[in-house]
Amino acid sequence: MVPLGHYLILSAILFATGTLGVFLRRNVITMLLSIEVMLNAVNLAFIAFGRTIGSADGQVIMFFVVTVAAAEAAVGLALVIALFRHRETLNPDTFTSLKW
Amino acid sequence: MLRFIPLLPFVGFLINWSLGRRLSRAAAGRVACLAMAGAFAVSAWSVWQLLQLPPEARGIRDLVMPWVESGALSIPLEFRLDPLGAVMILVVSGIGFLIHVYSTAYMHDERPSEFARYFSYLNLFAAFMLVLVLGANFPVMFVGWEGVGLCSYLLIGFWFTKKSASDAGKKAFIVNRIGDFGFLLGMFFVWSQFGTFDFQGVARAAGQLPPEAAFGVLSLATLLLFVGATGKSAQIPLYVWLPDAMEGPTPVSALIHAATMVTAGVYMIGRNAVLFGHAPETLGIVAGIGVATALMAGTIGLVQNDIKRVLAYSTVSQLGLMFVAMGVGAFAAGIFHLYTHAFFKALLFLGSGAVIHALHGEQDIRKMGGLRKELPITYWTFLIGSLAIAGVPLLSGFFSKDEILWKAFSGGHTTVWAVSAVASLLTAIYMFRLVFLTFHGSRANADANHDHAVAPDDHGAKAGHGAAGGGGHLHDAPPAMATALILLAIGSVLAGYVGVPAVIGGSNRIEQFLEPSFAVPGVEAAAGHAEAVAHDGEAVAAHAAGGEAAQVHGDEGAAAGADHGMELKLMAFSSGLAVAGIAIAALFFLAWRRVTDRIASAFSLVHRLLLNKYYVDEIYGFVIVRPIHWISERVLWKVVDAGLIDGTVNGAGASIAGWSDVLRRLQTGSVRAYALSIFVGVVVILGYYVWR
Amino acid sequence: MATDLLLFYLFGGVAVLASLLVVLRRNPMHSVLLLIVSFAALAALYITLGSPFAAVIQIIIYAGAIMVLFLFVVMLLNAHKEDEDLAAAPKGAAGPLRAGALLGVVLAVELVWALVKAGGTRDGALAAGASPDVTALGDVRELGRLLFTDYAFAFEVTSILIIVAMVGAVVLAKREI
Amino acid sequence: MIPLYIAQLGIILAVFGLLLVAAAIMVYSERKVAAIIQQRYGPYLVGPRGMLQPIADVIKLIFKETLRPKGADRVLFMLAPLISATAAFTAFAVVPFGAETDLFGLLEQPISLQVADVNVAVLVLFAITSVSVYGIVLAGWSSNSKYSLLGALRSASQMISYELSYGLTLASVLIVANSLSLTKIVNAQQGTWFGWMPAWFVFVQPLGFVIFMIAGVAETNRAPFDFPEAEQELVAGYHTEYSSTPFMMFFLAEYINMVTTAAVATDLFLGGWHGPWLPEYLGWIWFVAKMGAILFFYIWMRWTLPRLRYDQLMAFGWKVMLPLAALNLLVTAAGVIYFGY
Repeated sequence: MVPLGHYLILSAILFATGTLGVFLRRNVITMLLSIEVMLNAVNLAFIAFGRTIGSADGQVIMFFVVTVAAAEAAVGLALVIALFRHRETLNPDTFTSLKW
Repeated sequence: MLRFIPLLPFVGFLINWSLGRRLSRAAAGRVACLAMAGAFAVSAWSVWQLLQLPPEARGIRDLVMPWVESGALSIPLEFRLDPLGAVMILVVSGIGFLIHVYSTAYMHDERPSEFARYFSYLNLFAAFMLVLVLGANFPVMFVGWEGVGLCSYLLIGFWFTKKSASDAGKKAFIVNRIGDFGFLLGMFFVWSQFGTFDFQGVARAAGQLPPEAAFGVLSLATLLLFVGATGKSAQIPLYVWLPDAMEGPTPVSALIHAATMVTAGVYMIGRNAVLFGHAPETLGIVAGIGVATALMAGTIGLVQNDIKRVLAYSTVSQLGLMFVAMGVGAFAAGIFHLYTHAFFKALLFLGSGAVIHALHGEQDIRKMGGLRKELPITYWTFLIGSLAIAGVPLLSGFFSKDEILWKAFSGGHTTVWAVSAVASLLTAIYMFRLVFLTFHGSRANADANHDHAVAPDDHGAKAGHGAAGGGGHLHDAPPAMATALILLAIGSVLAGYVGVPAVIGGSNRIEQFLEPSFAVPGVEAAAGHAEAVAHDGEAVAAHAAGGEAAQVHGDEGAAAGADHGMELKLMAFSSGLAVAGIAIAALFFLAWRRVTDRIASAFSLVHRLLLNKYYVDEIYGFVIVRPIHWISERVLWKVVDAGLIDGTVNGAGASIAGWSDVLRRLQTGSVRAYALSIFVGVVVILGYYVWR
Repeated sequence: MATDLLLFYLFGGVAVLASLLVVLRRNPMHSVLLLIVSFAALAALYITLGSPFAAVIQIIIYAGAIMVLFLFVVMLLNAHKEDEDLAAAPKGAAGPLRAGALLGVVLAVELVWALVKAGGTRDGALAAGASPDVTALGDVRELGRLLFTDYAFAFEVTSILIIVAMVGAVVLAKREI
Repeated sequence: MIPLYIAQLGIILAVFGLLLVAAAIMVYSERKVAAIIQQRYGPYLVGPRGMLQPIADVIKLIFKETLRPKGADRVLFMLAPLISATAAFTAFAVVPFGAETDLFGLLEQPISLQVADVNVAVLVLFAITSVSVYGIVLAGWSSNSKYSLLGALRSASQMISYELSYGLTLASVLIVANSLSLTKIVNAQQGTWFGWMPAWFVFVQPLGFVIFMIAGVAETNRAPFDFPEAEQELVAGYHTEYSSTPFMMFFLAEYINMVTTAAVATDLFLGGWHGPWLPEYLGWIWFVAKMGAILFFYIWMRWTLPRLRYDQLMAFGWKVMLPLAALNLLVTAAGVIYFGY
């Protein structure tokens, strides 16, 4: 079977990719996508661990992560829509006013 | 039951204070008088209860509630009635009631709201005074102590629109505060020494100790307490406020600054008789101060021209005499004098009040004279009062004052005795100077009086009355005043007969009545006496063992007959003094007015010195007030307040603002910046664990 | 075995590539689709890890629901390529950009290094200690049992979270409630 | 003796071919039924009774020109139909359509008539249906046209909304069958109750069956839920811009989805290939029969019911179907616990 390390390194790379996305992109939606990437990296790590120690907990946690991700996506996208309505743009650097 | 004695006046205060402005004059006055009458009734009833008890066990306690309970410290809100307290509450509530009645007439020219305010203060004062005398321990007494101080401030400054009045109020308050400071320190000192605040407890604890030969803790404690007493009772050096207190309405002067409050100091010493008894040093000081005050005030009183000021100084000197009594350990005599003095001094003040009322605010005796015919009631009552205070035989003042003199003499304080005698001579002189200048002779420039009268003060009715008054017929005291005057006159004649000395067939009942209050509670007096004698034959120490014990000693001595004649001689002598004083006054102020003036101008230096009250106020002003002003302005205000405090506060604000300016930079609303900060944290933490 | 490793490298490679493209593409629509691809790859990996349930969940929820949501928004806002509103980007936003990118790389390096450090010992131990009976992991009953016993509380909390998120989303996105 | 993997391969190919055929038949029958309902002849020229009409259509479509609108996203535009078709075919992979058989001893060990017997088959099915939405959405978006976009949006939201009740009914069936594998579910419906009543889940889950059917219609974008391609409103919805082969793929996908849905419904509720009188190895006839019935029902519905309004559709999905499905699930769970299946 594939050693755990492989999966972990893969997940690390994915995670880093996600962070890159968060910082490089000038589009809120893409930033959210990058966050999803990071979450998936974590999921992978969890499941790999679960597999290695032969317990299902990893999957359960992954399940929770997915649920949270769903919630996060819903709210995040709602925010995006609301912001877009006001500013006609998706560039996060234009949403810098702390009070409306 | 006791709790109702102070409670009733307090209720009256609450009523008049809360809805007074809606009450009519009559209603407000009735409320106040009823409250006092109730208080008096309850007091009388309680005293009656007290008298039912056997002399040794005379004491009624009323524990209202535990007040302060913390560790070893336990201060119950408790009232206790014992013989001493009995005398006091009777005086306070009784005379207080009469003065209330008097006031209803005297203050009649006030606006209803003012009227109600006046009576609310008066009731409040009565309440606090009763708390003071009934309090079973120092803190409760202190509450009353401070309360009466407050009320006197409020009442002196009652006509606060008049600058002099408000100033006098402040002066009284501040001076009293100084005294109270001493009193507080004394209280704490007592606590630290005996671990209790209860008077009886303190007395018991002190009873165990031997009387101090040299100056020690007890002396210090008692001395501090005495400082408080000087503040309240206007003794050197803190007497200066009392004469100015005459700015208040006359009934107030009568009640607070003659009959009751100013005697609080005396009462306090009597209350702690045992304690003071064990501190002969302090007693000496007390006697000294008392006699000095008596003499000084007497001399000043001799030349003052304001009728009320004269009375004020006479009050001071009488208080001085009381302190003399306390000082020589004749506590009973002191209280006795307090009791009689309350009657005739109140009477005199009220009389002067009647005169002022009749003359529409005129207070300068040089502008009076020949009022004998216009104001018969006032004249006669005033005359009785003067005779009583002068110590003319068979009137109350005679017995009490003579008692004090005799005690001083028999106690071996000859100098004290001598000076006191002079003081009482002076008393007779200035009192009758007052009488003669006010009521005899002819009315000096009567029309001059009311432009003068209208000018100085703008209080309520003067103007209106002044017009009616003119120089024409003056009407005598209205019924309410008259009744008060007459009742008090009767009182000042008869009050003395509770204490007729044994020499002239009386059995000094009041002294025997008061006896238990000055002995160590529980411990039988004679024992204390014996032990004291055992200590040493020295008289002060003998008194120290508890005044009453000494008293008994004295009486035994009298019974032995050795100084029996001596006492009679002295009695004759002092009555002679009184008569002499009256005679002198008659000579100088009835017969040879010109001679008097010439003498005055001849000794103009002395005269001016006396007229300006030895410049004490000026000295105080220079020595104390001015420096305080200077420091307050230059240091406290300019440097500490404006510089330090404001600087700190503003600095704090400014620094916060500045820092926020800096920190605000961090709050860039940019999501990415925040994410960046988070990731920095992640990387750093992770890095730490990797490199570790 | 070889096939295992092969599959791993295949799907792993796809996942990484797709994710990188997700980050690098300028067109959000493409990003979304590429992300789905990477999800699919991950799902495949899950299957190789003997967790078919996880894989299916991955597809159903992530690909089937969340990503559709994203697509939806992208289409709704008709999100243009971001080059167009680059002009609108205020100055000074570049700082975080570069620093963040740098940090991302640093993070990756750190993680990998940490793994390498630990790898020698732990991995062997884990591999040894592992008794990988795939069926047990794949058993959905087991998962359900865990979910409703050990993780019951977390489960309930998540359900509440979902409701809150739903309400919040509606409130935020609706023009007037 | 034919080795196993060959048999598997054979099955795969067979399934593929059969699906194509089924699609063709569906097209023909739909036209015919429609004609009958509308009292006309329908196709009758090509072949006997116009039976070869579908083939003619296919040929025609293939030879048409492939258009791609200006400004369309090249890759996605081409990708979309593939996704749809693939998803459609894949979905059927996990659907068993017959009992295990060794083809009269041709195989050394019996195989089940099914491409892949996954133990989470139902979930896989669900996953694939949920993916199949992408085909439509991408088609709509990539072809850079209002109508397409609107159609795509509609289908996306519609599918997501009805997937919920779809999934919930699936779940309730799973509970009853106590398994995730379709084969096991089907086998759980073997035999009869009280000796005369076939042990189909439709009798246990009537409500579930109804909901499943409706949701299925919505999932397959059939009338009366055919909003993505509502002719009267958006010319042809998401595939307005498509022509020739790509269009054909969508066309195919739609019919195959119908077939798949029908098959799944059969497996879940109508006892799959189990039925009286016929021997085990002829079970697939029962299967086809039941499937045919459902499909006919679909067509029938399409040509009789008018299209709803869009908001009605959504309201119905969220405010009626979902609560009912949830209720059904709860009741089922309670019942299972109570009767202890």
